[in-house]
Amino acid sequence: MTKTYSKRWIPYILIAPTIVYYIVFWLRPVISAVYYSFFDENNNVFTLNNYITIFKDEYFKQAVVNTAIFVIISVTLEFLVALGLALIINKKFKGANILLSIALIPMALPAVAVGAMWSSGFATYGWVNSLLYHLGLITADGKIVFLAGSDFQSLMLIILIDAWQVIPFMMVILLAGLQGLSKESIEAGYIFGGTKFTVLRKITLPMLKSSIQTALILRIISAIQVWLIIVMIYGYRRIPVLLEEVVFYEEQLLGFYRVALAYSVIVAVIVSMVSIIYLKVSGAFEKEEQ
Amino acid sequence: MKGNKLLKQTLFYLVVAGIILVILTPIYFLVVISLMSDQEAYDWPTQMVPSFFNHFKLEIDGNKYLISVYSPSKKEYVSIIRTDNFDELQKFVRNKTNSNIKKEIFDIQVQKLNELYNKNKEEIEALRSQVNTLESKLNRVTVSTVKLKSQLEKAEKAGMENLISLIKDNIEKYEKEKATYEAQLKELNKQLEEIGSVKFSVSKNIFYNYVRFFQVTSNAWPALLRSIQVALLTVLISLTIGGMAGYAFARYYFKGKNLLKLSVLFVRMFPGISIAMPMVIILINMGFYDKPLGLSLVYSVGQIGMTIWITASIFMGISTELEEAAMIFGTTRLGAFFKVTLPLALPGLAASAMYAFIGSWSETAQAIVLTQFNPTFPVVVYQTLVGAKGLINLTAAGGVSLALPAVVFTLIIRRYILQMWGGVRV
Amino acid sequence: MKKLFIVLLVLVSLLAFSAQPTLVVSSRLWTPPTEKEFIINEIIKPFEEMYGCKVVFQTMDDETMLKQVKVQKETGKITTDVIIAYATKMPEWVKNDLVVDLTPYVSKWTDRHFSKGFDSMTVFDGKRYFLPIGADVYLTLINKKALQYKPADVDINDLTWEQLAEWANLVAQGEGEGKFAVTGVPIKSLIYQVGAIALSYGAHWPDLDNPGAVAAWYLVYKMKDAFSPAVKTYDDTRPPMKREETWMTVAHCARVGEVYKSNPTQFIIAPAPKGPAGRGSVAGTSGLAIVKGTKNFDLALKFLEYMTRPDIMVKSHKGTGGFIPPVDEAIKFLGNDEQDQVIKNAIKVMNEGVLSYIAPIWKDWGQVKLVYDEIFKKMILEEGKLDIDMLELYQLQIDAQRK
Amino acid sequence: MATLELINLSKRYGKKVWGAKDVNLKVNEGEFIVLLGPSGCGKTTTLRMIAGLEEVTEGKVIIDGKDVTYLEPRKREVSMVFQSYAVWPHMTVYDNIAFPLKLRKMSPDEIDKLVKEVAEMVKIEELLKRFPSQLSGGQRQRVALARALAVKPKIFLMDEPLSNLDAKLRVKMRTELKAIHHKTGATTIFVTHDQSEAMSMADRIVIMKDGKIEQVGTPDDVYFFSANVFVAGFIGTPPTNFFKMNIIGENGELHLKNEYIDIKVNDKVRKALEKYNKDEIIVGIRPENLLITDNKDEAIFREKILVVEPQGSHQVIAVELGNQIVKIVTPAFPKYSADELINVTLDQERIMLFDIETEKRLEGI
Repeated sequence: MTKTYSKRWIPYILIAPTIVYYIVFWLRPVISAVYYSFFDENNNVFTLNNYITIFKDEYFKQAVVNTAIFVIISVTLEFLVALGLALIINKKFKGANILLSIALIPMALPAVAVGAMWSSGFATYGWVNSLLYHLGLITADGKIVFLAGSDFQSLMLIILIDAWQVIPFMMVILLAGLQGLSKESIEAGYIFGGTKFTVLRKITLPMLKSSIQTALILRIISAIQVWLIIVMIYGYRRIPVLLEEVVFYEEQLLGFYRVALAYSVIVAVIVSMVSIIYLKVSGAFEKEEQ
Repeated sequence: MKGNKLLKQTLFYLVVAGIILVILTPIYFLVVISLMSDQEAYDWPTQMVPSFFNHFKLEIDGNKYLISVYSPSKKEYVSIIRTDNFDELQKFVRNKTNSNIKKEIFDIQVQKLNELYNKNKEEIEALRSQVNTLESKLNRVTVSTVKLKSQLEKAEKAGMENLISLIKDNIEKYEKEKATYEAQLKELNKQLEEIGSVKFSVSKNIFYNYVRFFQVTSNAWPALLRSIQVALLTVLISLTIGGMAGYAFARYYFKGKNLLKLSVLFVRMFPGISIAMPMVIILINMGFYDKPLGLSLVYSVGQIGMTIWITASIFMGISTELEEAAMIFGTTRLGAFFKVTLPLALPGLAASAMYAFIGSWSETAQAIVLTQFNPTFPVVVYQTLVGAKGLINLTAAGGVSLALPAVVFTLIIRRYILQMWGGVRV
Repeated sequence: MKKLFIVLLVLVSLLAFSAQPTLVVSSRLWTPPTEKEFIINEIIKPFEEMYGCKVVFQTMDDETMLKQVKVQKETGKITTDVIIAYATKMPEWVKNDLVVDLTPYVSKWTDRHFSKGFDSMTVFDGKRYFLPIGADVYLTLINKKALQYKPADVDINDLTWEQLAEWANLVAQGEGEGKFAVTGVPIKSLIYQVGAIALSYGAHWPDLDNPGAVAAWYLVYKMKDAFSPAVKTYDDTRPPMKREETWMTVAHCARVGEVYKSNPTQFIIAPAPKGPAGRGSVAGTSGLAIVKGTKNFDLALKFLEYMTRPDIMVKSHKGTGGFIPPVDEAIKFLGNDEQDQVIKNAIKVMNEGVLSYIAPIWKDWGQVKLVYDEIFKKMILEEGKLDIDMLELYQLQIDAQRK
Repeated sequence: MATLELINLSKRYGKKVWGAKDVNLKVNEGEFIVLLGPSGCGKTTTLRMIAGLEEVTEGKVIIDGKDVTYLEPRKREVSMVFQSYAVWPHMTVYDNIAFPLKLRKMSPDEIDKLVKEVAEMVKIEELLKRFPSQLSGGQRQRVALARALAVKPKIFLMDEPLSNLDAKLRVKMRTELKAIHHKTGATTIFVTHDQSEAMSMADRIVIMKDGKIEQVGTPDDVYFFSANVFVAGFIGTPPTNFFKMNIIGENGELHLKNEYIDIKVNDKVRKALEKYNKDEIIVGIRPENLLITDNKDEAIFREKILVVEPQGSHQVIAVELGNQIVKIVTPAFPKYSADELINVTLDQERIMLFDIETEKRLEGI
């Protein structure tokens, strides 16, 4: 036995760069962020004040509530529309490819462009009202004041705007899943007497489960961290959400950088908890163990 | 039965058309606005198509020229500047309407206007003074009407019946008066326009905003090249590192596989904004701060995870036997990968690369913190746009310029996007 | 696809880097592209030619600038030489020991005197760290369309707050919707807009528990229907004014100036309105400073000297927005041109006005701003009820921010 | 051409699962060996260990007297035809065949000659310029074969190469493969789960089950002298009929007997049973060794026909004994039909007896 020809180490060699990379460029900054979130900005002593500041802040509660509303409504809405779109595009019809191409465009738009688009659109004298006017749906005096609604309405508007951009992303994942399904098993559903709806509910969706899980978990994580679009349209603190508050503490107020770090830790904890609960409930863990 | 099917199909296509409209309308308007002049962009209602010509009206007012431009939205001429200096007028009109009035054209018009003005000088002056009186009368009546209206509201609230009818009568009287004045004013203005002004059209430079955007955005071209550099480096880093791990995922079983798989999610759980500052320190210590490489190192953190998922799914789609065959027939394991698996995975990998490319292409938030003298294109665009708050057309042009490459790339990889996500599992 | 990559790679590798003695200037002033273009081409170019150097002029917001320099200091690699920061951020710069004390150098310059009014912001413990540039006050901007509702006895150049409020209400009544703009988005300039009123009524701004402040809020309350319905989402009064969504505003002279200059035949510009105590306005300034640890100190000092020369100051301020040159000698260089309207009106406010500045006594000015934003949102927009007791409670929040 | 020796070759997955256990095999030069067994029996694992694609847990692989157990696949001088053919889709047929040769640093002329030669041998000369996606399954299979032939390997490995072809083509390819083997004389290890394939091609068949070799032998050996119940049951269609029977001595005669069947054994069987000292035994009778007779006395059982399956050349008759189906193969004529009562006897020369406990075949029979 001169030489041991073993390949058990190969996968570890292959994943080592990733792990090293994560440690250097992710874990290190995260640890330092977590570490400093427990220290006072001025005299560097251990303190819980950064966290106490947040929990005492009345906007914190609002931010949690708003974020929860945002996540629940937007994820549900986006999922349903994305699924619908994916089912439509998955049907072979003339122009399905064109529809896919078009549906992908919003995904590629940078935040700057999206902000310009909607803030010029939803201004009272913006293009949305202009379009409605040209179509004869409103009169010159009947302009809709989109941005003047109550906080809840504003949140709904944000959800719609956000959905416009995010749906394609979810749709792509679902569509990819749908195209990977075997046609026979769905056809079998029809053969054995299923209606369109029951086949969808009892056969297509369960088979699509892992794609749905992927789409939802990615979306939930990013939905909890929504902020830019809100700030671009409503500014800070009109519709407080978790990450908007982080950025607010970090960028808008002086000397609150470590509070912002503490806030980030809280956000990270919330995101992790939600993800773990989601993964548990959806059964992703069990599948892993098989 | 046949009719039913036709109806269903029509309905289906209507839904599809509706979806397309919803997606495209905002983008359409963004593009339209980017092609509009400052004057057009702030007019209400926003026109459905940008204009290709500007119609100007030139008048003499005092010793100065008063130039107006036709507003398709208002359906009337809107004055824009009063000056006696042609250079100033030319520059102003160019910035305002995206039309460049040439000296020769202007001179010809001025000559015409002078002739006209000299001929009708007294009449014009008389008309102007009439307009002035009328305007002040109108102003008085308007103010009174509005005041009465608010009194009426109060009276109605208080239920003073006798006052209500009195006020109503007055309002009616004033409104009649107002209507007459307005009609007269319109008539006078029309006469004034006929005898005291010349009109001419100049073509509009439809892409002026784009030209101007690149003019005022300092270092737009170097920034553009730098952005490409950053994006390519990101692709390189995330594809080599993530691709290796993706290959391990697809081909091997190893301890901690599931954990690593979920790490993609973990990386996303901590808000990226908050680690930007510690990251700056790390990069400075490594000597990568404000360098394209530094930026791509940061972008890769987010991209590697995605690349792992996507490449794993691509590699899973390539049969192991192909690789084994190559090994049997004389290549090493590495050779088999490079000669067989890699060429086969190339389309999918290219798509995944494009994905990473797009991701780093449009990123702004981190780039602002992580660069100083060597900003990326999105950063210079962003900086210009922050300053251009009151110039929505310029903003739109910047947004479109930034979005265009990303959109084009997305459409290029469209074919592969589905393949990329095909085997991705949480 | 391979070919595409190769082409891109070649393009990237063609990127050339030039090495020249350069001065790096980061500025929060002159961010609009047109202004930046003007400063670079008309002001900085002559300087570069004069001293045979290169100046990198970057614009960014105050926070980013501060963050960048802090990081530079922390890592010992100072790359920014000169900064132009806003008054409210100056204490932070000084506190973190990021800027150089310029007193010994400035005292030798005899041809210019910086406006005394800004010393409270730019001088710390008798040491001058910042040279004021681009000062600001508040001005009134009216779209000519509003003229039809103007009460007969009103002189726009001598407007009182009462008149403006009445006028704005008439416009709202006549048009069926409010046409007055303030920045309703939090942390923007509402506190200064209300401050202008409060100062006109003799308030001790930004406190809320004095008669002047109450009078100011009462005026704002009376105007509650005059504000544009979308006022809550304005982070800047420029877009609604240009869009003619609103017709009237009292705002920062640079913003107002920009809109005015976009169409001088359509807008009227005037000093901020008066009140019983006079023409109130919050004033502020930006300031030039040299970053501590710069390798190009001499060149940086030359740059500061150049930028604050009265003639250059007037030239740069005339060519850009509507800021005021805060050197006493500047007035000599101002012409009678119609284009000088904005600066003239601003100087009028600065000279005659009841001015106040943001004193460096606040832990966090943003929090104070937020109090105003909240009062405006709650009392004026939502409940439409002025509650003086509540003002006193809000005062507690303001006091909490005092150092 | 080379010899191959496997010594105690074992493969373990995880802690307990054995992919192959103590496989010992000696393959002579030019031999055509078929590894046969149900799926999961370890035949492919063994093949992959020979190829070097699977890490060996214990034991040795020796090719031509040289221990190659820890050698990389490319250094073993073997070639392989895969179940999915593994024809590289991004290369033309020509390149597919030439690629391994290029790796062996042959001159282009030599390569060209070789490619043409093997292409002719497997009849794909006219397909050389095509890409695999333009080929049918059978054509791809030939390409894979040509590729494997071209390198002139010491040992030729085939992993169920015919299983993805349709039935008719499979039979045709069998003959061709055999012919090619005859021509080249290459030592070949062929994995399959199809026993007719194994029987028709193999010089020797290695029957495996659960990672272990059950029997090694020529087709006739494994058919007529199956080493144990598993082999006897696995080889042959329809499968061998097994009966659990008691050994009973009656009137000086020895009977194998159960509820339905009564066999009066002949001398040969009696001799074999002498050394066997248990009461019960497993009797295996291949369907063709059960004979239908008119003589009631000869019959070992008498039963109604359940089903008749005509096969053209012969017919398969099924009867039900208790809940066991017993199959009988008889010539095409005379014709039988269901429900007909038949007397069945057997050819005792071909009876197989297995130990009730070890399931091993009793010696001497």
